[in-house]
Amino acid sequence: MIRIEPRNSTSRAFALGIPILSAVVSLALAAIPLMLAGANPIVAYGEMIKGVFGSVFSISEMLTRATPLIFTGLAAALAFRAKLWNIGAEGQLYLGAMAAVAVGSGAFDVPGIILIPLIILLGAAAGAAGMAAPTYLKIRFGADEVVTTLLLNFIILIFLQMMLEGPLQDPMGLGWPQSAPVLDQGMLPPLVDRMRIHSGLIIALVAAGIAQFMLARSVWGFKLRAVGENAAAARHAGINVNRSLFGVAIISGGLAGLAGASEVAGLKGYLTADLSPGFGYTGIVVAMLAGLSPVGVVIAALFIASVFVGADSMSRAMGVSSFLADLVVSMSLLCVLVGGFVAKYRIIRADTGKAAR
Amino acid sequence: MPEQVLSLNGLSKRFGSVVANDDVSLTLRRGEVLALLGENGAGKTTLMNMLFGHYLPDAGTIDVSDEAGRMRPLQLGHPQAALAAGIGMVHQHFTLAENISALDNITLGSEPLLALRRDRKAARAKIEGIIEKSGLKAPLSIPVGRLSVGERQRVEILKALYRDARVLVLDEPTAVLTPQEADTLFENIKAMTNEGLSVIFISHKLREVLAFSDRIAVLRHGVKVGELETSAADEKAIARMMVGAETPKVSRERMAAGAPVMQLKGVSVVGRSKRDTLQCVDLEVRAHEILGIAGISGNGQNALAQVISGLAVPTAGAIHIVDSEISKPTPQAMVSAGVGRIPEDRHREGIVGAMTVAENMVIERLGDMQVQSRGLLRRDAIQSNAKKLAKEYDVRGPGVTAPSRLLSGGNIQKLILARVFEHAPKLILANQPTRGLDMGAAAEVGRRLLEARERGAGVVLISEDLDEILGLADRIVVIRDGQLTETESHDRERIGLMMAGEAA
Amino acid sequence: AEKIKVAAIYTLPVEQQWISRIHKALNTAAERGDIEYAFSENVANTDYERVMREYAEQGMQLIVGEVFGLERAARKVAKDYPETAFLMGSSFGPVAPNFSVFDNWIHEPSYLSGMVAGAATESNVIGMVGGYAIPEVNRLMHAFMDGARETNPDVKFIVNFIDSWYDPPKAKESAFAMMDAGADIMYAERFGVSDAAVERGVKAIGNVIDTSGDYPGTIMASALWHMEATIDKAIANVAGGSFEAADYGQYSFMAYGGGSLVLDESLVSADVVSAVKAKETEILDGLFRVNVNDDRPVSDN
Amino acid sequence: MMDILNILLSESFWAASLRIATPLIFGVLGALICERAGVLNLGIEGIFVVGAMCGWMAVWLGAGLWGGVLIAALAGGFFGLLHAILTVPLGLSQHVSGLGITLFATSVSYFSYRTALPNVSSPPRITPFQPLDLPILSDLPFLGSVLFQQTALTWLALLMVGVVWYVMNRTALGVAIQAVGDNPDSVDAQGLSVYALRMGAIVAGSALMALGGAFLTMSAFDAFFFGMVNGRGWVCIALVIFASWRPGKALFGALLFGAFDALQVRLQTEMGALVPGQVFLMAPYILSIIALVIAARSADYPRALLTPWFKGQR
Ligand SMILES: Nc1ncnc2c1ncn2[C@@H]1O[C@H](COP(=O)(O)OP(=O)(O)OP(=O)(O)O)[C@@H](O)[C@H]1O
Ligand SMILES: Nc1ncnc2c1ncn2[C@@H]1O[C@H](COP(=O)(O)OP(=O)(O)OP(=O)(O)O)[C@@H](O)[C@H]1O
Ligand SMILES: [Mg+2]
Ligand SMILES: [Mg+2]
Repeated sequence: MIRIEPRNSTSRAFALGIPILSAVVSLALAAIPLMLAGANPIVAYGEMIKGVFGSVFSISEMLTRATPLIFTGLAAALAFRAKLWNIGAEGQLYLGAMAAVAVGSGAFDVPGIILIPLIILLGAAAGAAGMAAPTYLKIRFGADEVVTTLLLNFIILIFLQMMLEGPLQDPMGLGWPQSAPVLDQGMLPPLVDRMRIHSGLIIALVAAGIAQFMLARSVWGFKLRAVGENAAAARHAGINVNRSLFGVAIISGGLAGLAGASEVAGLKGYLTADLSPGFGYTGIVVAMLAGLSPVGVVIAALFIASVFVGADSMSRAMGVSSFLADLVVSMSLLCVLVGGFVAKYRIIRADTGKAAR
Repeated sequence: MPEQVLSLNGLSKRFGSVVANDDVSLTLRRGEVLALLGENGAGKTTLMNMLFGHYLPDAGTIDVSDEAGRMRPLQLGHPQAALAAGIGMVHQHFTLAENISALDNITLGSEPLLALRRDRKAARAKIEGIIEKSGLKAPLSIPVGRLSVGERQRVEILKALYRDARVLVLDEPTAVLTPQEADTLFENIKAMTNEGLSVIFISHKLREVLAFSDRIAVLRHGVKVGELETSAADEKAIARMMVGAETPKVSRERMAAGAPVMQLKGVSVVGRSKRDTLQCVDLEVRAHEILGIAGISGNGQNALAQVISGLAVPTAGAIHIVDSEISKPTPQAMVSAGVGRIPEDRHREGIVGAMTVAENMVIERLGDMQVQSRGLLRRDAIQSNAKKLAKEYDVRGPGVTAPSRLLSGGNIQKLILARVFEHAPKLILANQPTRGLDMGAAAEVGRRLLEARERGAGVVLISEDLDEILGLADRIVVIRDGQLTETESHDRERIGLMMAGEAA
Repeated sequence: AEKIKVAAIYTLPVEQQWISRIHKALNTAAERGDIEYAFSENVANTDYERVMREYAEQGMQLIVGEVFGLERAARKVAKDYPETAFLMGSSFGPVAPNFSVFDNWIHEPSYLSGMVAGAATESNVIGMVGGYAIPEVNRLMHAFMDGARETNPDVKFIVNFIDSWYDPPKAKESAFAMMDAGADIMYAERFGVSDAAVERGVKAIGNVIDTSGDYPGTIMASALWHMEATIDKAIANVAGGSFEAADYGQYSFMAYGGGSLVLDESLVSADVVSAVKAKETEILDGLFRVNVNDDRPVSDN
Repeated sequence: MMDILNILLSESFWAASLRIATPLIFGVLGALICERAGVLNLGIEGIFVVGAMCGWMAVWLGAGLWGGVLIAALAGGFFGLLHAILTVPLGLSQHVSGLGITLFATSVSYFSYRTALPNVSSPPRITPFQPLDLPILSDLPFLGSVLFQQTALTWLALLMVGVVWYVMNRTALGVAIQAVGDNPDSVDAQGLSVYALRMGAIVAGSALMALGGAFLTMSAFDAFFFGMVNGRGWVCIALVIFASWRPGKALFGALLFGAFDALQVRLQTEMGALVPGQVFLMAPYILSIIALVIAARSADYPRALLTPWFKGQR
């Protein structure tokens, strides 16, 4: 008979060792598909590390990929803290991106000092609106937000296609369903010359810092935590639960919108329907890995981005199918998940027969 | 001397650093009713959970008699083994699935899971037989979620009897029952003991312990501190055994009522069920008085409590607190108007378990300058306030920065008392304030309520424990079907009948 | 000669019709021993630029791909690696010194296949199921429609886009709906359409790839794209050190063997075959130019 | 308006609705079983992919159609077991585990497909399930073409609705599954294993989900494509709430969605020139949300959904 008990105390070495052990185990597991595909795992691991940390370029690439994940991770983490299950960050990301190109690609030809804040604000506002609607339906009609936000992802993606073939289409784009580019002065400044890493990362980090601080130290965060942990008690204590939910919905949607705005105005320059390879969904994973802590989101996003970029680059160096990258990411995700469990609980074999006599 | 049916031998169990049971031994005889007493957290439930196989003891063994009366060791840690050995347990908290019928709850686990058909007829016949013998009536076909607490309690017992229990464990079975319901329950159980059923029951109500048990065992801090025949016991002796000291008797002095602090005029609430409905109710509470609301659960107490707490908006009528009308009742508005509220379900509505004791102490007053400035929490002030209150109200536990869910029930209640009484409310709503509390903790609540009354507050005390109302209230109002009837009488029998709707 | 190191970067899996043609041409070259071929498929747009740079850093001599989603960024990468030759599917022009472009310019055979369809329809309704309304698709659809109108001025078209590259069941349902609305010839831009045609016993026209083997008796004609001409030309240029920025689009024209029409003569009447052949000659001789129209096609009402 | 009426009255529209609904029926039933037992299974989208890939691959390798169905179910059950281990005894976040399973199952399928078939330019095809052309029944006026020209897998889906209903409402196992999703303690106190019930339900539910995927490659189409599941799994997660966790309503919800989708293509065909095509593509999702808003009040969640349960802890 197996029983699970919380660990009473965890030593520092143990707490540090577990994540490392999880990473090692996930790498060991990755050897299986590698060998199936006929590659030498040891060489592959070397290539993987080189792919993330081998050069300034690779580090910059990793950070570039982590940037939207920090935003969507925060979006999920904050909403989930209030038990508002926002599965719609993917759609909200696109709403933010649409708003960013709608204002940024020539509608207002103003200096960057005005245009950049405008893009960021409207991007966030559009994302916020995308989460406000399902939250309203939840509060007013009791419509489950998991479903509405999930379905909205599809609706928004189709809507995006419609916009890109209609009002948002670039007249100079030779008919491609893509938006006009964001004006040069509207682009978020790059952080390193000739690299893709851009100041969206700074915004993301600042957002994480603010979220961490507000959650722990502000009345707003207090209410949010109370609503999430026990809405009935929060309501009884005089906290306006609906207002709290609505507030966090706006912020969560806004962060997801920022992810889209930052991808468009920081990286791509214009909008296509394949802007995000599922950043919204990965954000949920990031948030949960982080234990819904904003600072944890940064770490988890860096982790996921490193594994992906590393495995992706390794698949090329080793000449195995590039689907390997997602496979390695998913395996490390599951390993880290189990690792987190091992850190908190221990599994004991309780031999009941012996206890009986 | 009747034969033994059960013996617990040297059972120990620890949870982390908490020693919940330390070398506890206990025997039970055929046809006997054993009362297991102890303060909150003394380890009563833990002991029974080991008996039933929910918990695996760290040390010790259990022997149960088989059909033939021979004692055999029980396989530990397996509810199936306990059930098979004829042990039935009614848990402190209901273990019923609310989305299936009572019949399904009762038969759950007794039928082969992979069978393609169920013999519901036979099951129903067997249950009806048990109902007839035991008098424990409950509707069998509708989902349990729609049953009243009393009915659920009876379904719990039926579950155990259906499995042919020879030893029945009842963990605080009457905590949620009215006196009449409790009496009926015990009479039914008594009748069954005559046919050989043995019973261990846990209760904080000494009245029923003295009236219905044959023998008493007392736990303190996980250790068995005493065992005595009920015939040789009295309240004082038991209390001393449980607490290790005398408990002060709560005494109440006569006092002239003052000006009204709350008036409900023609208040109606339309709810989904009876418990959420009020029909054009008038009620006045004055300073220096405790108003007791007696009634069988589910007769509108919930609606009344919700109105006073600001959680329900009446469909008609007016609410006055002191002199001003509350036009838009919200919890916030009520707190600001000087209403202190002790909710019925302290775990569900009273505290946010994951947040710290200190945070829970300020949760109703997030707007205060002592709590926040410019939207940021003043953490030092919050903490020192909590430390002060914890000391003053004797909130014991792992400290004010620990999550409040780690506190015991009694201490959670003290936390809520501290939060409420600290701000000298003019009106106090106390909804089932001592439910599930041990004598010491319950006495403390009573003392605080009387203190507030003395200070000049008005108190609305909603309780299903008639003894509590009789002990504390200046005036008594009976609630039935969402309507209130005031009574001059302080007579148990008479009020009980009014609650049942059989006398005016 | 030394093998040339070629890498391809695709945004979709290599089974996608369009990409499969490039993949096939590169595989052929690799089998011939001309090149060493590596590829990454299903590369998200966000990652595309990184992959380009990685291959360039690895010392690939020729990088092939499609940059419809990242025209600007791709040109920036090319500028950073002037020693590497880039041959990219693109709607825009080449950039000196090393960024060349191509596209699937098979509007000519599409026109011819349209002639077959126009002549074959009895209900005068032709159904067209597309993935996304992008210029590459629209262009071929318009050429097809022009061809059909030439042989049958009364023909009407119904057009649906399913907004997905890969959902054959959905494409199939779309095709069924069109047949319910009277279409008796299907233009099979997506997988799934021909399957619907087979089930209902109507005829279909193929596009880009030749699927007549999979649907015998159903595919009347297909407009095929052959990337070999383009790829081989680029490889030769790289090998000869003469690769420069150019528009390789013309190598998809019929004149270069980049596009062709296949007919199932058992399904097409002889006079139609000869009309098509005549038109084909006209095109090859430069006497007839198929119109290019990149707008989203819409149903006739 | 006439057009819509004509469409609604046509046999082929209803046949299409049922066809489109079939994978959803499997998926919703699978999700229903998992959630009835108290566990959300967001692995559904990936399990669809696995079912589609394995079923097809098995047939391609010569297993026979029903062999393929069995293998798809086993593969789905395997990933279900993984989810079950992570979420039941280990009690890990059902959201993350589910999304992790989706990512894992999808990438395993894609990676192994590509590793097995490195050099295909056109995906290999199998001979899929054919419509059950039953002699007399198929010639019945309306029902004939709607019902009796479907493939065996559609029939299996309809049969499963009945089976799941029967098991849930008429057997001890079903009652226990409902109970464990409402209050695990109720099951534990009666001597049943919460772990076994929940894990069993997840494995069985996942096996059903995989059949939804298998339908795509073995009946709706005859080859496997990357990305062909295209969000169908997620739609099931939505539909199960719409269905209030009841098999009958699940069938209704899936059919409703299928009908919206079938109507959508037809309307796009008829009126595509007037409105952007995307308006129609959006319709099924928008109508689902509207339906949900209307049905929301009556939805009663399995109370223990998302809450892990540990033996011997409170
Ligand atoms: N599963 C558990 N995990 C951790 N601590 C536990 C657990 N169960 C009980 N305890 C602790 O063991 C001690 C004894 O608890 P127990 O529930 O047995 O008390 P009790 O006598 O039944 O109290 P009450 O009268 O309040 O029901 C308490 O300190 C309690 O907090
Ligand atoms: N195994 C059985 N044998 C005989 N009668 C049964 C059995 N199971 C249920 N019944 C009876 O059938 C009727 C309907 O059953 P049940 O309540 O399970 O379904 P329902 O709630 O009406 O359906 P659903 O849950 O699908 O909405 C009830 O009267 C119930 O007592
Ligand atoms: Mg207890
Ligand atoms: Mg039912």
